[in-house]
This record gives sequence, structure tokens and C-alpha cells, in this order.
Amino acid sequence: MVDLSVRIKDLLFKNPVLTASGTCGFGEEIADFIDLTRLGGVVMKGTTLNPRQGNDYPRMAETPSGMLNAVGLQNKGVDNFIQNIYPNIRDIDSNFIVNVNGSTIEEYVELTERINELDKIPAIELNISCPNVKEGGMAFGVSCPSAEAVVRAVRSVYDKPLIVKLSPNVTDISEIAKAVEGQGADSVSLVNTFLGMVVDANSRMPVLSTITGGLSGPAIKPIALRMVWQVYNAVKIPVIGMGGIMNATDAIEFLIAGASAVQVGTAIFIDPTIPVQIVDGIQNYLEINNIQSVSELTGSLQI
Amino acid sequence: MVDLSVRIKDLLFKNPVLTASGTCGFGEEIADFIDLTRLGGVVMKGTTLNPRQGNDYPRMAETPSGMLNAVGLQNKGVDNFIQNIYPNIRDIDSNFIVNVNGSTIEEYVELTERINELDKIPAIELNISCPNVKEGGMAFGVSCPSAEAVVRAVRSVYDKPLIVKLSPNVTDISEIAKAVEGQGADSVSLVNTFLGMVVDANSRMPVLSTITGGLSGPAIKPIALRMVWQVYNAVKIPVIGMGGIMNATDAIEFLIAGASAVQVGTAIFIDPTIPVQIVDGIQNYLEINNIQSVSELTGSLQI
Amino acid sequence: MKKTVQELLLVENTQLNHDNFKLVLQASTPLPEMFPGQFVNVEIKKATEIFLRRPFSILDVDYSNNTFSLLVKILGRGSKVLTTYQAGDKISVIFPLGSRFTFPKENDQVLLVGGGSGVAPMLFLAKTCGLKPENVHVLIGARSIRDHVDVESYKPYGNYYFTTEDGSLGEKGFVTHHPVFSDQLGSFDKIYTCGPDLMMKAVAKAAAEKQVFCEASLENMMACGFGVCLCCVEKTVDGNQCVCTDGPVFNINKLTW
Amino acid sequence: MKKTVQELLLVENTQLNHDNFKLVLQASTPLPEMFPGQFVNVEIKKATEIFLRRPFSILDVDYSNNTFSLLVKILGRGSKVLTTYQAGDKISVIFPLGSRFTFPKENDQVLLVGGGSGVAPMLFLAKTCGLKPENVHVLIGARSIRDHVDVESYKPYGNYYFTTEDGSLGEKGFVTHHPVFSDQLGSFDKIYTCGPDLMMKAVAKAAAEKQVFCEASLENMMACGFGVCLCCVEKTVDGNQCVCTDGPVFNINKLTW
Ligand SMILES: Cc1cc2nc3c(=O)[nH]c(=O)nc-3n(C[C@H](O)[C@H](O)[C@H](O)COP(=O)(O)OP(=O)(O)OC[C@H]3O[C@@H](n4cnc5c(N)ncnc54)[C@H](O)[C@@H]3O)c2cc1C
Ligand SMILES: Cc1cc2nc3c(=O)[nH]c(=O)nc-3n(C[C@H](O)[C@H](O)[C@H](O)COP(=O)(O)OP(=O)(O)OC[C@H]3O[C@@H](n4cnc5c(N)ncnc54)[C@H](O)[C@@H]3O)c2cc1C
Ligand SMILES: Cc1cc2nc3c(=O)[nH]c(=O)nc-3n(C[C@H](O)[C@H](O)[C@H](O)COP(=O)(O)O)c2cc1C
Ligand SMILES: Cc1cc2nc3c(=O)[nH]c(=O)nc-3n(C[C@H](O)[C@H](O)[C@H](O)COP(=O)(O)O)c2cc1C
Ligand code: FES
Ligand code: FES
Repeated sequence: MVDLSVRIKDLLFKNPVLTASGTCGFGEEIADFIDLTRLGGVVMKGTTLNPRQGNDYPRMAETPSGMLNAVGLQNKGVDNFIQNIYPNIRDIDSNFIVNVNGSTIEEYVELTERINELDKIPAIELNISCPNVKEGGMAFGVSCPSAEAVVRAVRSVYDKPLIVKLSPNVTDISEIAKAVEGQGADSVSLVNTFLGMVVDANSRMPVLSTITGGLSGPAIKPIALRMVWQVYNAVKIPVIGMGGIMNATDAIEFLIAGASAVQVGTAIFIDPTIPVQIVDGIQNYLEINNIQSVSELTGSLQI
Repeated sequence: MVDLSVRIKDLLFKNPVLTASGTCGFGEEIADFIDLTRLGGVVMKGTTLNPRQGNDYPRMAETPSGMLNAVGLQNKGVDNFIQNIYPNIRDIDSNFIVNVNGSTIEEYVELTERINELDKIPAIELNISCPNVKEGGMAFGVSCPSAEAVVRAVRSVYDKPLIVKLSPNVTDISEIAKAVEGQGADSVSLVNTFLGMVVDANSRMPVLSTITGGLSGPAIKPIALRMVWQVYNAVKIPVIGMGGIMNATDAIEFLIAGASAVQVGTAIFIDPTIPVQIVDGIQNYLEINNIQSVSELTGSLQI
Repeated sequence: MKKTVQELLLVENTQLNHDNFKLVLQASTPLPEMFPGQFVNVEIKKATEIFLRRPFSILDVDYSNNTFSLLVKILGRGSKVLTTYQAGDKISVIFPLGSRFTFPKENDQVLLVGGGSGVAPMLFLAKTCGLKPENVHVLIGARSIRDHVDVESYKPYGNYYFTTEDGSLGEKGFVTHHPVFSDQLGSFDKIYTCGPDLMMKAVAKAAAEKQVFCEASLENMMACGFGVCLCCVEKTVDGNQCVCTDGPVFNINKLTW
Repeated sequence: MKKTVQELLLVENTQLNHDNFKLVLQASTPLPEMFPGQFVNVEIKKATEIFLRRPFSILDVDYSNNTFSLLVKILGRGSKVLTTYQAGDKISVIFPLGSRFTFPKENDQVLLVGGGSGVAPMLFLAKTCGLKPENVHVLIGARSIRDHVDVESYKPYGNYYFTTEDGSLGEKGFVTHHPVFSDQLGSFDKIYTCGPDLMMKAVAKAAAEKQVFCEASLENMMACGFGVCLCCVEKTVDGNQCVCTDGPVFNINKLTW
């Protein structure tokens, strides 16, 4: 039997396949389609301290091999999460990770403290890269000093594994990765969406209510893969890779380029069974290639 | 009759459709397929002072709705251009623009001076954004001081229209655009390719000999469009937009977002008649929508 | 009703008019119960540059054959390519999705108002709502007779009324100009509508004025169709709600139109 | 020979073995003259995520019907989808592309060595090179008999020899193990080859040793196919050259193998 498990700090994932934040709700929404316990983890919809209505419709536009979204962190706030969601997921045998968002450092810290009280949330993913909110979000993730400031503040109140989610909308993502590693991040996940825009030539208007939105899907895969490889070569903490993963081969490419685990996002919209298919596909690949443990793949790129 | 002509500084283009550097050779290579005089302009293959062999094969990988290339500025050098190419193109009624590349500022300047001697080359496009060369190239285009330095030096020896081609691999492309505008650039063209990577899961090797390459094609269109819009809002000089334009609708979207003219690149590989189809399509759009001049479209986005 | 992703077999593709096609899809296992208003999300693979699935309402179900049908109107790239599929092709479909119309009570008089791609759920509702045919009134609007979809096989389930913008079939004008609508609206117990936004809004406004129960089935653009992307939201009195899970059927009192 | 982009009509798609298909394409206007070694670049639209065209060698031309044929071997996604096209489909093709084999002189004895997807240009060359059949020797290698493409209709134009890796047809082993190659190589005036890299390199090496004229047709990956992208380059004694315009046919003396 091949070993699919991976570790981030002291947290064990039964396999390296997680679902990406904002693309699988709180997990329950896809439970009709797959057995959630087959996943390495579920990164839940971006959560904020207070409820948010998100941006106006239209929030979505299809693009060649991808899509733009401008959801804008619509969620019912942390209290609702604790009361109505957490009880349903706490006993599911997988890692349910909260994607933590704030407009200010104080909000990030306060939200983290709230989540810290929840026994069965084994880790948080600190989102400093949402391109669809006016305040906070990506603004924190595109410069080293601001990224460092959030991570330092959150690290000081949180002892469990802290994953920091990076924005690809930067000149040198490995600099940002090194900066957050320096502040004690246990892992970096990348990439969040690329800032993009779609225009309707007939109406001469932007398609999204917010003008710009975040690009995801296979279109961004080659850029995301390059960034994972650069970050892998720059930091010592494990890298979680994502961006356009549609199948096991894509996922394996990210592992080879340096990811310890991957997240599957937009692919879920096309077929919510893809994450589990990827788990099976990776296992199959390891068996065929006589590789004992998936961790041997990480960074195994021959150059 | 609608007016398709556009002006960059004092240079008149009969229409806003140019072919992009590195995707149409020197124009002659596509003359079987289209009448070159129907084009607003032809931006020729990147030229350097000395001949370059470019990178090793493989230099290309298909990606979802796009491709990576790592040609690395293969060209026979400026002497060959002057002796063997220039005589063939000098009398074709369109604007043949030289894409100028160097590893050092001195090389950029010397090459520009050589091109400056050629009467029938009405403008140059200064490429400070090639991601596929070890020295120079993109390195100049990802920081304001280095971009300013090249443009200042070249500007001091060149009086004709100077177009500066920007890299999208930056945190804030409008900053770079403002910087080169400040040094006297007459126009900016964007975007060059995005740094990307493709891995072969079977061999566990990068597909390209250079590991990373430049991503082009429809995959990048939403990001390129967003950048054109941002730059249009940041500078006063005309913007030439490109990135994944496959048809007239795409081109019109770029004009609406702020481009005064567009370049068609990778689409030529799929169908070399596309640039001319786009000219016709824009004319048709203007007629249907009762717009007198294509310049009215530029920046007409309703927000 | 568990949602599933299944590879279905296209067993029939019939052109109904210049831009409408009826597609019949067959599952290899028994179908779950499916109701008017619900929809399915269809993958369109035989085309470059179509990335997301496309949602289509359920037009009819034949449980004995494990088949259901869709009414596909060519709007853009995806619908166009889908109509070129041929019997024998496999198509990946996620179903059943979304909420259903509230069925009328016995002896209710109901008006069903459909237009454009919104005709399908109206026909399915007429057929399955359980009322006597004389109590079911189906009003269908189209631009012209050539855009009209023949509803012969649904005639046994209700009374049919037509409007066309050019008067080439039925009354000339919009659905709201038809006497069954303009004169008799207050006499209905329930009104159901699906179609272009403007049409639904006009129907909803009139229904609200007459204080008649009214449900509308929305067609907001969707990425996932099963409630995870939060892209399809509609503003409601309870805040933004997902059309794909909280809807597509909404009571008009919930909407902020 | 002006290159053009044309929408061609697929008039025939015949499966030859488990992974080889013959596609016959028809133009609406007279075809330009096309020669062995030349290729065409085919757009494959009926698939998501195939972006670039795919190059295929010309297998045969029928000028009287404005048709030419391709031999398509399923290698990956594009070739697979292409083989699902049906007679009546339209396909955009750029042609004719690339250089041609140097035709032999009268009375030359020639050996044509093909394998895999490289069989097509060898058959076309055998048929059109103008030699008496007895002077034409075609050696075809395959993995097994099931990978073998029937060449019955080309038999009149030459002598055929086969190798398979498992011995299920002809000699067991690689093409280089066949006596016509291993024993008689020096007796040929010209050798032509197209197929997998390893095969071509082995042929080229042996030809070079015997100092026999030898041309190989390369299959480097291409983006454009007509000389503008510079992606298909092969290292030659004159530096990097484009396989799509300087080739695909190269004299082996030019190559740095
Ligand atoms: C719940 C639901 C049920 C539906 N039922 C049916 C049905 O039974 N029959 C039917 O023919 N159609 C139905 N539709 C509409 C159908 O999904 C769209 O016509 C289809 O997605 C268009 O895809 P396309 O690729 O052809 O168009 P595209 O090429 O993607 O788009 C063409 C143009 O239409 C716009 N557009 C695309 N989709 C929508 C949309 N959903 N709402 C508004 N504008 C849109 C695009 O912005 C673009 O401008 C339904 C939609 C929903 C959400
Ligand atoms: C001048 C020329 C003539 C050709 N003639 C024929 C012909 O007559 N019949 C025929 O069946 N094929 C021919 N080929 C090869 C054919 O173009 C490829 O098989 C086809 O492009 C593969 O596309 P795909 O989408 O099926 O494979 P993909 O899914 O794109 O690729 C599958 C795998 O094959 C590799 N690959 C793809 N194309 C090539 C290539 N050209 N060289 C090496 N590796 C590649 C990919 O890297 C990948 O690993 C020719 C190629 C060239 C350049
Ligand atoms: C509709 C949508 C909503 C998203 N919401 C969030 C979010 O709340 N928090 C977050 O960190 N990332 C969010 N993302 C980004 C994804 O988690 C992921 O980083 C990105 O989509 C790239 O991966 P993919 O190409 O596999 O989708 C969202 C993406 C999409 C498409
Ligand atoms: C094969 C290839 C070669 C290129 N060579 C050059 C070049 O020499 N100089 C340059 O400025 N840009 C070069 N580019 C970039 C294009 O000019 C263009 O900026 C980019 O491809 C984006 O546009 P597109 O998506 O329409 O192709 C090249 C692009 C490709 C695909
Ligand atoms: S379409 Fe994704 S939530 Fe409704
Ligand atoms: S394939 Fe583009 S130059 Fe040869």
C-alpha cells in the first residue's frame, strides 16, 4: 500500500487533496456527491467576523478555460459558523479548515481567536489575497510589510497550524512567501485568483458589478505552477498548491513542482466528484510508478 | 464610411489592428494568407544587435486556452535585418515596427540607433518584458527604476514614436506605465507574456528546455484586459492592448477598456487571417452601432 | 432527492423551430423524482472554450424509461453546440437541482406565463400539477410565430393562449396584453412564471397589485448550480440568496423587484 | 505553392486498426500540387482545451476530386477527438506546408523506412516518386500486428517489408533488424525515413556509416506550422532551423544527431 498521507507542522492529512475555499461551501453542500471523509481536508468558505452580503449580481463571468468571480466574501459571519455549521462538521473525519478574512489586522486577530476556541478546527488558512473586497483582502498580500504585519499579529494568538494564502498578483511571490515564513507561518497556500476583467462589447459595460474579479480555473494553471515551484525553492515550510487543477495529472504536476498538498477549486463546479477522483488518481500513479509515499513526489522535478 | 484610423504621436495607422512581435515573423511569412497592407501595422520579430540562436527545443507547450513559449529571441541580428529584410518590407504600405531587445542598456541604445537610420521604420517597440532570456528582457520591465533607465537612454537617441512594451508579471503595472511615460515614452503596449511553467507528470521533467516560459493566448485575456484598463486610467499616452485577442469582439473589448490600438499574437498561429478578419469586424461593429470613428471606442467603458 | 453527476445517453434530439430543440436524456438507473421548476446542469464538451456547465429546466420526465427531456433554445455558444449533439452521444449532467413550484390546491385556477427559454418549466408544471385541464391556463409569449414552440402534446393538460410581438400568432403584443392576463388576472388563485426578466417582472408586478399568489423561476447565471460558488445570487428580502439552491423558484414577495 | 487556410469537407473517415484512421478531406476549389513530406495543420474544434492545430503529413492526393487524405494515429487528446469526426463535418486546415522529399533519379534503388505516425509520407512517396515498383523498397516497423496499417493499395508501387517488435508480422525486432536494412543498406541510392525519433536516428546513423544519401522527415512539436513562431526548431549544422518551413524533410547531413 502506498502512503498518501502528508503532514503540515504536526497536522496529519490522510491524503494531499483538499477542497479550496469558496468552492465547496462548508463541505456539506457537496456531501451528496462525495464522501467527505475521503478528502485530505476541506477549506471552508471565507469567513469574516461579521456577516457580509458580498457584492452585487452579476458576480461571475465565464472566460476561456476559466472564470471570473466577484463574490466578495459573502458569509453569515463567525457566530453563525460556530452555532450552525461547526456542530455539523466537527465530527466528520477530515480536516475542516477555516479560511480567515478581515478588513483590518484587528479583525483578523479577533476572528482567529474565536476560531481558536473550536477544538475540531485543526488549522486556519489566513486569506491575505482576496481580490474582491474593497478593504483588506489582497491589499495585505501584495507587499511584504503588510503581509508580515497580519501574520505576526495572528501568529501571536494562534498556536495551531497557520497556513497563509498568497496572492499571485505580485512581481515576486517568493519574497512574500519568505516574509510570512519569517513571521512564523507554518505553510503557504497558493495561488488565490488573478485580478481580471471582462467587458461586454455590446453594452460596453463590465460584466461584473465590481468591474474586476478573480480569475480561476485551468487558464491560470501554468502561472500557478510556476509560482509554486518558485516558492518551493524559496522557503522551508510546506507549500499547498492550487490554480486550475482539474484532474490527478494536474495535481501530480503541482506536487512535482514542490507542493506538499493541493487544493481543488473551480473544478468542483464542473464536477464535484473530481477531488475524490484525484485522490484515486494519485494513488494509482504512485502504484504504477512504484513510489512508496506521496511525499516523495514533492519537489521531485528533474531539472 | 467609418474612420478606422488611429494616431500614436504623429504616426498614423490606417486601422487599430497590428500583429504582435514574435507571432508574424517579419510580415512576409504571412503574406500568403493576407494582404499586409490591410493591417494597421506589423510589429516584427524581436531583434537584437547580434544574432541569437534562442533557447533549445522544446520551446513550446500547449496549455488550456493558451501556450507557453520559450523561443528566447532567436533572430539573425540587426545587420541581417537591415540587409535582407528591410529591403523587402520598406515599400509595403503599412507600419513595420521593430521590436527592440537588449541585454544591457548600451545594447538597447546601439540597436535603436541602427534602426533610427532606417527611413521606413516609423517607430520602435522597446521590449523590456521578454521572460525568456537570461539577461535583460523582463528584468528591466519589472521595476520602475530599471524601466526608467532603459527608456531614458533610448529616448535620448530616438525621436520617432517610441512604444514601450510592458510586462504583466508585476504587482502594479500602472506604476511601470507611469514611470516610462515620465521618461518620454509615446505609447505603452501591453501585455507581454506571463511567466508560466508546464511539467510532464510522467517524466517528472519540465516540458520546456528553459523550465519556465511565457504564457499567451485567450487564457490571459481577462488579466490583460484588466491591465489595459488600469494603465489607461493611469497615463495620458495611448495604450496598445494585447493578450489573447482571437476575434473582433475581443479586440473591441480592449478598445473599450482603453486601448487605442490592439495587437494580435498567438491567434495568428491558429489562423493567420484573423488580423484582417478583426479589421473587418471592427468596421462592421462601428457601422452597426453608428460610431463614426474607432477612436470613440477607446476608453468608452460605462461604469 | 440526492444530487448526482451522471453520464447520460442522448436518445433524441428534435429540432422544434429555428432555434429550439428538444433533447431527451436517458439514465442507466432509475431517476429520482423530479418536479417542475427544477433544473439540471449540462456539460458541453464538444466545443473549444466552453468551460462551465449550462443549466436547463426539466421539461418532462418519463420514469418508466429513465428519461427526461430539456427544451434548449439557442442563445449563445454553449446552447448552440449542445443542439448539435446526436442520439447516441453521452452527456454529463448534474441533477436534480433547485427548488420546485408550489403545487396548486385542488380546484385552484392557475395561470402559467412562459416566454423564451422559460417555456419548459411551464409545460412541465401544466402537465404534472394535478389540476383538471379546465383549471390550467397557460399563456405563452414569443417574438413571432417562428419563435413559437409547438405545444400540441401538452394541450390535454390545459388551455393555451399565445401572444406574439408581431401578431403572427395569437394576440399581438406582450403576455401582459393578453385578455386572460389583463382582464382576468384577479380570478386566478395562483400565477407561475418563467422567462425573460422583463416579462417576469411585469407579471410579478401585476400579480402583486391584484394580490395573487405568484411564483417566478429565475435564470440567473450560474457557475456550479448546487450552492457552493455563491455566484447566482438574487437580492431577496432575506438578503442575497442562491438561485440554484434557494431557488430557482421564488415567491415574488421574497424578491426585491 | 501558396499556403491557405481553408474549411474542408470531411468526406471519409475510415478506421484502419485500433488506433489509426484514414481521413479524406475535400476542398471546394482545385488543390495546389502537394508532395510527399509536406503536411497540413488541422484545427480540432470539437473538444474543450485543444487550442493549437495539429500537424499531419499528406498521405495521398486525388486532384480530380479535390481531395487529399491523412493517416491519423491516436496519440493524445487532439488526434483522438479528430478521429471521431464524421463525414459531412467541416474542418479548417492550413496547407500545403513544409518541404518535400528529394525525388530519386530514374533507376535509383530507394529504401523508405517508416514507423508509427511516420508511415503516411512513406506511402505517398512510394506512390509518387516515379520509380519502377521494383526499385522501391518500403520497410515498415510496428510494435505488433495490431498496430500495423494495411498497405494493400500501395503494394503496386513497391516491395513491402515489415518488422514488429513481437514478431507477429514480418521480422521480429526493429526496422534496423530487417535484412533489407541490415544486409542491403549499402545497395540503395537513397534512403528516406519518417517515424519515431529513435527509429529515424538509427536509420540516419546506419545511412551515414554507409554514406548513403538519406532524408528524414521530423515531427517536432509545432505551434504555427508556417514559420512565424520559431517553436519547432531543430539544431542543424546551420544553427536552429524551423522544421515547419526549412523542413520537415532534412538531409541527415544537416542534422546534428
Ligand atoms: C435555472 C435555469 C434554467 C434554465 N432553463 C432553460 C431552459 O429550459 N431552456 C433554455 O433554453 N435555457 C434555459 N436557461 C438558460 C440557459 O442556461 C442559457 O440560455 C444558456 O446557459 C446560455 O448558454 P450559451 O453558452 O448558449 O450562451 P453564452 O454564449 O454563454 O451567452 C450568450 C449571452 O447570454 C448571456 N447569458 C448566458 N446565460 C445566461 C443566463 N442564465 N441568464 C442571462 N443571461 C445569460 C451571456 O452573458 C451572453 O451575453 C436556464 C437557466 C437557468 C439558470
Ligand atoms: C510535420 C508533422 C507531420 C506529422 N504527420 C503525422 C501523420 O501523418 N500522422 C499522425 O498520426 N501524426 C502525425 N504527426 C504527429 C501528430 O501531429 C501528433 O500525433 C499530434 O499532434 C498529437 O496530438 P494529440 O493532441 O493527439 O496529442 P497531445 O495530447 O497533444 O500529446 C500527447 C503526447 O504526445 C506528445 N506530442 C504531441 N505532439 C507531438 C509531436 N509532434 N512530437 C512529439 N511528441 C508530441 C505530447 O507532448 C504529449 O506528451 C505529425 C507531426 C508533425 C510535426
Ligand atoms: C467562486 C469562488 C469563490 C472563492 N472564494 C474564496 C474565499 O472565500 N477565500 C479564498 O481564500 N479563496 C477563494 N477563492 C479562491 C480559490 O480558493 C482558489 O484559490 C482559486 O480559485 C484558484 O484555484 P482554482 O483554479 O482551482 O479554482 C474563490 C474562488 C472562486 C472561484
Ligand atoms: C512564440 C511567441 C514569440 C514571441 N516573441 C516576442 C518577441 O520577440 N518580442 C515581444 O515583444 N513579444 C513577443 N511575444 C509576445 C507577444 O508579442 C504578445 O505580447 C503575447 O503573446 C500576448 O499576446 P497574444 O496572447 O495575442 O499572443 C511572443 C509571443 C509568442 C507566443
Ligand atoms: S450557481 Fe453556484 S451557488 Fe448557485
Ligand atoms: S511551428 Fe511555428 S515556426 Fe515552425
